[in-house]
Amino acid sequence: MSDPLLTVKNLYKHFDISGGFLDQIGFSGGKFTRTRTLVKAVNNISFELKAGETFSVVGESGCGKSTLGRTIMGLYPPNSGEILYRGDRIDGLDHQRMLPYRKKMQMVFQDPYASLNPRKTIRQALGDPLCYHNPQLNDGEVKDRIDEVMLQVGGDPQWISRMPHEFSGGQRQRISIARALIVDPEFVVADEPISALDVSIQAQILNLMMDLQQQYNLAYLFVAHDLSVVEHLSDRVGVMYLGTMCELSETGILFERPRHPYTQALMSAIPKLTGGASDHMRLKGEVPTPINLPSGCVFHGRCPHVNQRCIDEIPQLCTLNDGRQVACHGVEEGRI
Amino acid sequence: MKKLLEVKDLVIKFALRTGEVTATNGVSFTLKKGERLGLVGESGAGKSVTGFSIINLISKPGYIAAGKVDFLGEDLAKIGDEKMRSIRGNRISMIFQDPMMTLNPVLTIGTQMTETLHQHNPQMGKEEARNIALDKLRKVYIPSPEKRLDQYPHEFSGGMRQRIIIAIALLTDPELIIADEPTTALDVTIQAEIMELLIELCETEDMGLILITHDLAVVGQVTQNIAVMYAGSVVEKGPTAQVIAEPQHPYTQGLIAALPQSSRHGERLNQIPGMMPTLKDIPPGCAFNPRCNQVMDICKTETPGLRPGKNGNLAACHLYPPGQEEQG
Amino acid sequence: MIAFMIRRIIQALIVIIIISIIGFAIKQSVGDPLRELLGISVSAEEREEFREKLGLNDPWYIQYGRFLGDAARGDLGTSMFYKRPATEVILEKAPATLELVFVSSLIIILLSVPLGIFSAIKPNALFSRFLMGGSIVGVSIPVFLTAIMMVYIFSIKLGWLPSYGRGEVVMVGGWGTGLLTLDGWKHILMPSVALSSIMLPLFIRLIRSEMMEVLEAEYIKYAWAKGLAHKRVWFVHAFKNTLLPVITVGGVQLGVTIAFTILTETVFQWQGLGFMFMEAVERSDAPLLVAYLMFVGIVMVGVNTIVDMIYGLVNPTIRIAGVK
Amino acid sequence: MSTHGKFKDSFLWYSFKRDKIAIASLLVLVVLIFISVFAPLIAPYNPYDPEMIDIMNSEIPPVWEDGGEKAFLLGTDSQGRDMLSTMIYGMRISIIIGLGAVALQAVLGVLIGLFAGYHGGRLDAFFMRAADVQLSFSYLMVAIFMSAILQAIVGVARFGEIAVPFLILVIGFSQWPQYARTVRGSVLAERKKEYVEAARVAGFTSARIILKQIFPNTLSPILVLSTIQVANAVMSEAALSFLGLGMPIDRPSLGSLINSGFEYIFSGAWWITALPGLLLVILVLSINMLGDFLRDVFNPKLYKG
Repeated sequence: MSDPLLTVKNLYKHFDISGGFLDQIGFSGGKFTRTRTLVKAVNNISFELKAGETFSVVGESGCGKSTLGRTIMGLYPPNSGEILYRGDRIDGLDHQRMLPYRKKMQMVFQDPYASLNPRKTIRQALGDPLCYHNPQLNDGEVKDRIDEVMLQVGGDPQWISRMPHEFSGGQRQRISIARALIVDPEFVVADEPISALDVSIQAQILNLMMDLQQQYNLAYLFVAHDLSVVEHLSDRVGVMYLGTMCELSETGILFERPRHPYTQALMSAIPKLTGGASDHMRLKGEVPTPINLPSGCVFHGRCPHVNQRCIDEIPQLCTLNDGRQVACHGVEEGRI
Repeated sequence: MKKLLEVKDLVIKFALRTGEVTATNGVSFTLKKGERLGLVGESGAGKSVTGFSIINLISKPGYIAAGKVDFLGEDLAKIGDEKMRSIRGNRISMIFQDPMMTLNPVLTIGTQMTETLHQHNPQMGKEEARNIALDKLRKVYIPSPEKRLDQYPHEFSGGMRQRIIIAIALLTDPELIIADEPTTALDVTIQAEIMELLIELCETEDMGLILITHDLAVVGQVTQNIAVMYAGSVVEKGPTAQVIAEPQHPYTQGLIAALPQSSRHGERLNQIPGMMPTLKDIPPGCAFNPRCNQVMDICKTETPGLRPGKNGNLAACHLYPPGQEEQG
Repeated sequence: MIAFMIRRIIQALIVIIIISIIGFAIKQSVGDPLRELLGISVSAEEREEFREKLGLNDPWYIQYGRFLGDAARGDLGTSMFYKRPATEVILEKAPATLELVFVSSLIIILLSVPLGIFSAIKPNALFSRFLMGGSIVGVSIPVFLTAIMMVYIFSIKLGWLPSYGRGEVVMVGGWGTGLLTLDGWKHILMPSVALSSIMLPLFIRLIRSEMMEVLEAEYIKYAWAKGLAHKRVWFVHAFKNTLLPVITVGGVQLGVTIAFTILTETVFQWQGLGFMFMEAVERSDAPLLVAYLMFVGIVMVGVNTIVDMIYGLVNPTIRIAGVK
Repeated sequence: MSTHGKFKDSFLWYSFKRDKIAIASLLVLVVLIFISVFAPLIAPYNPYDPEMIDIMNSEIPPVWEDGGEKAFLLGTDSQGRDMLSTMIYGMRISIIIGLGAVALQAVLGVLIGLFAGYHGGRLDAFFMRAADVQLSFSYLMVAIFMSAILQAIVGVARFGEIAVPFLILVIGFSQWPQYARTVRGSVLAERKKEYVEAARVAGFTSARIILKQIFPNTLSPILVLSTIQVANAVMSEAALSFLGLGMPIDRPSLGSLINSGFEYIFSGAWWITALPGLLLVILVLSINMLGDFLRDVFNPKLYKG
């Protein structure tokens, strides 16, 4: 096996939302208390990603999948853990030392209406990052590169003098992809890149992403909630629940027979085109907030197979015979 | 079965500053008592505005320019404001898309439930209204409803709020529920629960349901019949299973083929080229003709009416012989 | 909710301390207390002796501590002009100003709410258009000009209303009120109308724009879809949500209104705090200036804190979760 | 494509062409500003020149009233100065102070709003608390206090000499919170948008992101607020001058003219107060109407209060 492109080790990201000192003061039982409110968005996540591979992170809203992608991109500093790119630590680098990695790692965003600056022409949106990283380029070279990328994403070089509001959602998403590609990255975090698009446009963008991956041997970290899309294009999938990874496996193995009870519930909930009434597995209760994480296994409150150990002890990912990793005491013990 | 609702040749226009725009162009469908119908299409196809036109609540500057909405013999498009109000929320209830935005943040759930009852039954006592509200909350599986009744919307999660909205819809035992993308803002596991709940309630209460959504798979689970909309017109109608298994209109075919489920893992998807035209520049002839892979000369000049396709589903497409166009 | 209230009160205290620092700074930089006490015919040595005695040579923080301690006991120094404790002067003048603010707030609230709601729910009605046109003219006329025009028309030309003073004042407890006599009402009419002349159109516009925004909200559309009557949707669903931003702005604008009392009282020679303040400025009466600053500061902070709490009571998100 | 062509296609121009009130307001404003800029050429007299003032000419009514004189179209004030000229010069001062104060508060408020809003944290908390304190006192009160204290410190005579820069400072400083709050509000809204994250992913420095990516998107609220604030600043200056805390009577602004005329209305010389008052209202009203038009077009989120 080749060396991983990206390695994430025991990554934690908590957000302090307690506000100023005054907002932290609480009053309970006749006493003043100072409480900090932490959103524990990402907890102890580890995985590796190989060059040219698509690794998908799925989960429901609030499970921390987007935070994970953004922390890897350096948009949020992690609280602890390591992020390695081709073996080099990239977490906690200052602006200057991070710059070379910015060319290698790019990102495509969810909302095509917010991800392009409304006051910048397409030429500026694409040209600014290119010139920033390649100050030696002259105007002609910049223009050639922009035209080239525009054609690659199925756009039209004529577009570049226009403003974002003149384009449809699908076209904007193509432009966003072009912006990511223009600095020649090896690795792209795609944060729900198609969920804001209509069905017939989704297929176009997915095809484009798959084409580009083949052409440039791109590695994708694909963050999504749509399981059928994930099943279609990923090599490996990680399922997240409340900030933790419950199951991580090759796509085929996972979708054929999910092992973690949460993965099972999630998959049974996908509406299938053919097949009428669903056989969906109903979960009790609701997703707890990431502010007060449950003890032990974060899923224990809703799990049909819960026992005392699940309440007390946090399960670690362990590798099964088929190569998948599952964080579940029940699976480990052979109960499930 | 008795006919509950008949929408006929509905034309909805928007009077914009820059001129009039047609949002739906002659939409027709019928719904029997207790029937569940899916209204499917991409954003801008006119499905939501059609749903709102049934209760005559299109946002300004939209208005019903032509056609009728026959609800148990009354034309809702022409009925007066006062009479319409006695039907809205009473005999026809609506479920909105985003449960986080739908409930009034400063009123308790109880107030928002009982006010509907009092509005439609002015003589009803407070105690009775409260009991009905509790009963409906139990029907949608809200735990400890007595406590919940006095709480405010922000104390509920999205999935719970959508249940409450369904409970509000049930309050007056309506004959028809119109659900506009009721699960788009929710997670899959919750979506599945809400959809199951809707099916269950429609069956036990014998209510009609119009489910407006972009998600073919959801429609496939919930409804018996389906109407596919494209650029302001219904392009295909028929029993849900049949439409999904053997779509007749090239747009429906393309839409289903484009889903990842329809292709093998890792393969390119069968995309439909181009995008849906905006309301301002709908092409002449069949609105789908620039994107259609089976386009003919006639498609560019003549707008096809609905006609039976190979399996009997109605499709608005020149591929099938005209002459037996559905009247109404 | 309790936590929320405590936070607000602590914030208010911090603001009052900041104001007191400003007041202290003013006291230090304006006027020389020795000259007031001793006159100018005192030798430099005696002067120095007095400085030491009065603690004027102490480090500033000790002096500030003393200032704060005195202030907490209600002692804000002695007015140079009145030769009386400044607090006493302030308390004597305060009722006039507070009554003026009260009557004009009444005018603003009683008129802006119905007019604002009307122009929001019937934006195309002739009367709404007239209101909008009139209100923009209203906010463009300075308060003192309105006051002068009123004096010219109603006092000088028509002779209907008195142009200055409070008229007959009745003492109720320690509070001299003009609101119990017809003469008092005649006198307060013009000043209070003038005082509300900018705030009223401002509030009509504010209520209108907030309400129109609320009327666009999804939950209002849903209320219509439930078949609710117009009255219920407008006055219960929409108005309650309109109230929240209006309350916040109302607190801030009350501060502006108090600033405007200085202008109004100057025109009408209304014997209140604003008039007293301008006199104190002319006479460089530093203790009185500082006392006024402290008094107004405490009133405004108090009002803002109360407004915040009312906001918290109306808004269930704060009342229940205690967060903001 | 030229910027000119873009503007002609824009929604702003489209709406402006259809709004008669906006067109009229802009026209009035342009005329008033033109008169102010060229005051020395347009005004019939120089009100600052003692040689041109004759106390014998005091309180002459406007030409259409009994006793009016052709030499003084709008009459004279209590010192015998030509009303028309004094008003033109007064308006000039009001506009200079208004624009100057807004320029100052805009620079202060926009910088604080941009950087505090983007970075958040203690800096942000400090400035926003300061803004809170100031706002709870109201901008006018702060301005009145600052003027009163400074006048007490430097004395009335010296105060007259530095009145213009001082008023710019006082009004500018008293109103920065409005800008800071508004800009901060839009920065917070913009900061959440993904194009900012895209710029960070591109590796841009935060100063570059703030100034080149976010700032252009806060321009429309700034523009709308600026028009409102010019009107506010002109009104504040008038209020201060009316209280005798602003421009001295030998270099009057519209506010001090109204003040000086006030005592004469009881003797029937209404024009000394009313005419500058009318001019002030026309000036403020045209700015406000224009601001209203811009607000309708851009519909920005402004800080209320």
